[in-house]
Amino acid sequence: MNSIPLIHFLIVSTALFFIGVYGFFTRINMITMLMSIELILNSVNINFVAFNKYLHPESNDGLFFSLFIIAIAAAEAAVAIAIIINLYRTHSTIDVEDANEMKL
Amino acid sequence: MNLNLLIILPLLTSLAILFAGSKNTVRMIALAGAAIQLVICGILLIQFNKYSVGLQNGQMIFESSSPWFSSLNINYHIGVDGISIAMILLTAVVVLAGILVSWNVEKMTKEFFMLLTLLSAGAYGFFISLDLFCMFFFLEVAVVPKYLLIGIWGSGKKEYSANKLALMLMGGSALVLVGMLGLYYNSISETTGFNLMALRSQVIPLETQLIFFPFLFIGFGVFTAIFPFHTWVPDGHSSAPTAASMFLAGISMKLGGYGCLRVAAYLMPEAAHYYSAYIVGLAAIAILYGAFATMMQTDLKYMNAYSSVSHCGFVLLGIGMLTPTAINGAVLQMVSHGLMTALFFAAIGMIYERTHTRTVSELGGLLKVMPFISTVFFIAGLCSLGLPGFSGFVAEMTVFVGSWERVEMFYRVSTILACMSIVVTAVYILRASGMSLMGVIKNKKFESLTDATWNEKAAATLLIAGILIIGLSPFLLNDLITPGTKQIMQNVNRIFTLN
Amino acid sequence: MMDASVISFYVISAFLLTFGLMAVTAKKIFRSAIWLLFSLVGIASLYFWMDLQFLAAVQIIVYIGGIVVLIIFSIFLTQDSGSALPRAIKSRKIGAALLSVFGFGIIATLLARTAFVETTTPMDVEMKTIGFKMLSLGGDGYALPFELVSILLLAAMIGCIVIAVKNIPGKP
Amino acid sequence: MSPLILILLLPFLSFVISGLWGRKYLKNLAGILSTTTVLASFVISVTTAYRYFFVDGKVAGKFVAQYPVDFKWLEFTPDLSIHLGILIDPISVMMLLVVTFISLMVHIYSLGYMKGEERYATYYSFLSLFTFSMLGLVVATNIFQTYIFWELVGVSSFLLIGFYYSKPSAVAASKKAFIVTRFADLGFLAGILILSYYSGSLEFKDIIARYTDSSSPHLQAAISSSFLGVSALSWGLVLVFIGGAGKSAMFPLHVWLPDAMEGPTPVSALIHAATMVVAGVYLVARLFPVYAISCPAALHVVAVVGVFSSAFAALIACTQTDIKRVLAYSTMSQIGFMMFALGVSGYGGEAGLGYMASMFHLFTHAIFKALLFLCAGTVIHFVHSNEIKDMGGLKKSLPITHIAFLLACLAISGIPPFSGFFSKEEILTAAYHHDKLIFWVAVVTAGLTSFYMFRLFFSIFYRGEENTHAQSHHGEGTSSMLAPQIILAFGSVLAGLIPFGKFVTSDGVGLEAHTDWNFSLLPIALSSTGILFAIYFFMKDNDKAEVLASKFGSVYISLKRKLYIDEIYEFVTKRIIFNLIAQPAAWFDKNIVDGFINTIGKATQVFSLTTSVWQSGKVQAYSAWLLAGTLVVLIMCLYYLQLL
Repeated sequence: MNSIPLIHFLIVSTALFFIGVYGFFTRINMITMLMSIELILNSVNINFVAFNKYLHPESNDGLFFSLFIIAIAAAEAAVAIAIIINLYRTHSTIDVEDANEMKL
Repeated sequence: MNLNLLIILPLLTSLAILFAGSKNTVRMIALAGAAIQLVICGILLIQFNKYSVGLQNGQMIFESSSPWFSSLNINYHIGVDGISIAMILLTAVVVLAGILVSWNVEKMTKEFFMLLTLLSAGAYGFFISLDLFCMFFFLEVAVVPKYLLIGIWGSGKKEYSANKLALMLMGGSALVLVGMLGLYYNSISETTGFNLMALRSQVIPLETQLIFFPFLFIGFGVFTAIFPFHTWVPDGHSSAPTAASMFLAGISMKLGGYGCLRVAAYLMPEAAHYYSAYIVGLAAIAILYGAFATMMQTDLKYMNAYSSVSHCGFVLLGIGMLTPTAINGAVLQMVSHGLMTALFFAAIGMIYERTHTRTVSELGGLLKVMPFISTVFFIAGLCSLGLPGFSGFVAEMTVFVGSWERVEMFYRVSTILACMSIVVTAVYILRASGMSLMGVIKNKKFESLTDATWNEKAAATLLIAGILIIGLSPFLLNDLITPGTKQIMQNVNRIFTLN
Repeated sequence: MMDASVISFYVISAFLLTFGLMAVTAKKIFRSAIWLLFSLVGIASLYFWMDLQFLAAVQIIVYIGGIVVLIIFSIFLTQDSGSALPRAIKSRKIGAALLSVFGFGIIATLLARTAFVETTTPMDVEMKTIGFKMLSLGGDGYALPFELVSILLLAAMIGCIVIAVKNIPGKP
Repeated sequence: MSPLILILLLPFLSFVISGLWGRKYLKNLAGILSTTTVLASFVISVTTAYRYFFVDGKVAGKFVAQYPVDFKWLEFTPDLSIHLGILIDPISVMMLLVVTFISLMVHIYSLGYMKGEERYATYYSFLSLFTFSMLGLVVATNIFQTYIFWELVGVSSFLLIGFYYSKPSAVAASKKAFIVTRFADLGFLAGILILSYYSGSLEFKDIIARYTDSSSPHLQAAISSSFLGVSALSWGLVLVFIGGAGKSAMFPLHVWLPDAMEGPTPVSALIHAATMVVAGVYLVARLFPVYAISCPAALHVVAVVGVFSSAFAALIACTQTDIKRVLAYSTMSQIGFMMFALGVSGYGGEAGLGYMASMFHLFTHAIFKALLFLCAGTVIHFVHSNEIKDMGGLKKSLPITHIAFLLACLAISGIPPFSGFFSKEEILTAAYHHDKLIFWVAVVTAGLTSFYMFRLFFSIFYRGEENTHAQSHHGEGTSSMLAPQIILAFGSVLAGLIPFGKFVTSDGVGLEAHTDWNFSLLPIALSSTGILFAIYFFMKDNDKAEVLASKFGSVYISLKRKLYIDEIYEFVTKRIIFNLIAQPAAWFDKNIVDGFINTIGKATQVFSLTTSVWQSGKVQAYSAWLLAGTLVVLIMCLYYLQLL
């Protein structure tokens, strides 16, 4: 399995990261923006794990970081969705462009 | 005599106003504060005369200094000489008169009087500072409340005027700051810092002076309405409430003149000499051109504002000439114009309060219905056109005689041009007073108007008394300020001895 | 030397990237969520491929079972699931695409120029090890972050309830 | 402190008291108060004059100046300082007498004339102010003191002309008077600056001493430095003379004087006939040694301007129909006489005859012209009009005024033995010896004088029937109005007999005036002819005058329109100063200067609006910028680390 070099993992995660970034910039709906963020987080997770596995296999720190990131992502998603739903109830929309009351 | 009192008392007064209950209490506190301040200034004058005997020319007295930001060598350094005392007395008189005139302000009375008092604290602080940074600090203190005074209590296009005034004055003080920092970083020893007295005794290299003198002079000049940075004057004055106009023209414009003299010309005499022709030229333009522009104004406040531009030109002319008499004249003119223009604005305010118009052509025959106010207006006008017996004459003549001592053709011509303004001044003063005070009453509504109330009478009397004291016995003021100007001239003479 | 594991790596990678891309470009929000789900499954399989069974399990349970379901619920609550999403302006799309490609290019170049010192030592990914490490207080233990995360989750839970329950002005 | 200061202080006190409290508390007492103070001043002046001329004025047969009061008022430099003081020398004593005497007469006259006026106390306070200022002017020891009081008389004249402030014409006239004289004062001020700069002093005695001593460095400096080819001394003296010309209504600065007749008539008598308008003559006389010894060219200017104004005014006076305007032009003409008398004079001895004559004429003219004005006041009071055509046949109604007016007319016409004869005679003599052209113009002018004066006289008192509707309820006026007229009438007859040359001469040494009857024949004959012409045209109601006027046609009309000088002034001020200077200045300020400042403000605003677009509040835009920025920074770092 070592036939796959580390760099390939990293390329995949980078690609995923920028796919997420692209989604984050182009999406107007907040839920889809949230999805893009999930993709970004996942690409980071892949990095952590890959570095752990290829460069420092003696410890499991990358793995643990991934675990914690997943936990925190869950919390973040929950809070974000609560906010989105609340916003929907007050504004009947979850488009990010419409949520501009803090401006001006 | 502890000079801190001069700053502390207005601050205490404004604090007391803050906690006062009814509007009447507010007024009484403000009045009492200003009156006590005037008394203190009187005591200061007496003490000064007592202690200054036997001192060297223009030495500062009642000096005290305590560190403020010691890492930057900024000290809270205060002291007075004759010139500062004259300016302080002027401030005290104008403040008291201003408070009396605005007795009937009903809109946010508390805040109004508080701002007025704060403003005066800034002015006092400026005049007693001997540390450049300290001076700058108080200069700013004296600017900010004006913005609010005009913006909230003003009339006409007040927001525009308030913005313009605040921005232009801030711009001016930004230039001042650059100049001050220039002096600070070019002072020879580390410990000199912003100390005026220490800076004066060292010779700043000419190249440095030539760079930083314009910053300081134009910066302060904006306050004194140096051409072409005078346009805040008409707009600001015409929109401001009466008391604020009095402050603006009476005190604020003097901050600039005082700064030009005390900081720019005093510390950098070589540069002052180098730029003298430019200053004189600008001042002569301001004097004559301001006077001609005044002729075309139809609003009384605009008229007086433009005439202030013209009159403040004399201050700059005197400073630019760099002869002891001319500088004396500049100081006299500052005091004189402060009193006279405050009186003018007070009279205009009184008229406006009653007739609700300031347009000359709509007024007429006011002498019949309000003889007191009309007489006050008239006296202010006569002082403005330089009638002997009033302070304006003394000041202008001193400037003229002093200016004439510069023999070069350019200075002579400038002096003659400046002299010509006495005719133009007469034209617009008589035109305005002829149209608004004399003649027949044009508006039936005016016939039932009342004359001045006690507070207005008191304010006018106070200012007229000041004008007459200077006008009838100018030697009092002249003797007070001469040591100070001699001290400034010592520095200036340095150039002539070098050459 | 193309053995099955190598091929499967590329297949998995292609799978997750394709579905990731579809997730961010789909025109309908519900489909977008489903493509996301597939992409996350792909990531989980990548973990499996690396022999990290525990992490893969967590990925599936938390992401796929939790977050994506949550997202789908919220879609149901807020949207007509079948309706098309508002479309972004073309110039913004192009800008975002350019920026992403450009960023990818830089990072990829950088990665390509970096010489990583790889080792072949296998990782100890026994459940037992993970469990001990997670709860041990020693130098390489994760008890403290573990507790912190639990507090965070609690706070998030409370926060969600507070935000969601809050009365809207004007409505009872 | 010498008691002489009371001469000044008493009117000043009266001014302050009536001015501040007169209207409310004093009411009619204000008149009594002012009159009393002026009376006191007059008494002191008389005693001073007696003491000076007969007791202690002479040192070694020569009148010398005394300085009983002198104190430093304002120090410019150790050399230049304004001193306020009292100078006692022959001309100042003479002027003290004239001013206090005429002022007293006018004060008394006004008691009746201004009765019932609402601003009675104000009127008296202004009169007192004027008296104070005029006295301060004549006793000035310092050229700046002169200037100070010069301005003060200007303003009191302004206040009194505009006394009826609800009349627009009065307001305009007061404004005009003040501004025209102010313009002239500008010259005076510049002259002071020049003279004082080179002489190094503002004191009259120093200026005169330094400029008349041909070896003094001051004089050398003043002569050697020049501007536009004229020496500084000449500039200074001519500029000072311009100031004097403005106050004394010399051509072309005379335009204010006829209009100034809008003021109450007693005021015209005091200010615009007897005292203030001769201030210019007095000023030249004060500096006379400098003019005569060091700068005859400037003196020649004085002579030319004087004689021209005199003839010019006499011509216009023949055509005016407003009684006070005729008198105003005659005043201007007579002051012209005084001016050119100074102009043709030399310094000291027989050559100084012109100087003595000028002062003498000033003295006699003050008396008879004040009388003329007071009589005119009575007439106006009686018919309530200034126009000659509303008068006529008043001889019966106003017998005393009639006699007084006649005496004054004879005096001004130079008929012996009335006072005007003696003074005018000496003026003509001096002119004859100095410049024949001036002499001939002056003689003709003297003839014209008697013509227009008697034209006035006959038109008022004889011609036609008395206008019955104007039958006034108060007859010839109160005794307070009549008494001054009678006193002044005696003065007009007798003042000429004073041996004036013994007291007032250019160098202080007495001069024996002698009347050469052979020489006098011509002027007397011309004056008599003038009177005869007046009788022919105006004694009886006829249309001879109109016929004559129509013969002259355009000349008559242009004379009647005062040779269009006013129109020229109007053109210069309205068109040139207002439209070509002031208006562009105001426009420039509003649009260019202020526009420039506003443009800076606008530019800042535009700039900030542009940048504020970036502050969109859109989270995606922000993050995009963040990413882009990060990437850029990253590239920069990489480039710096030479990884790229």
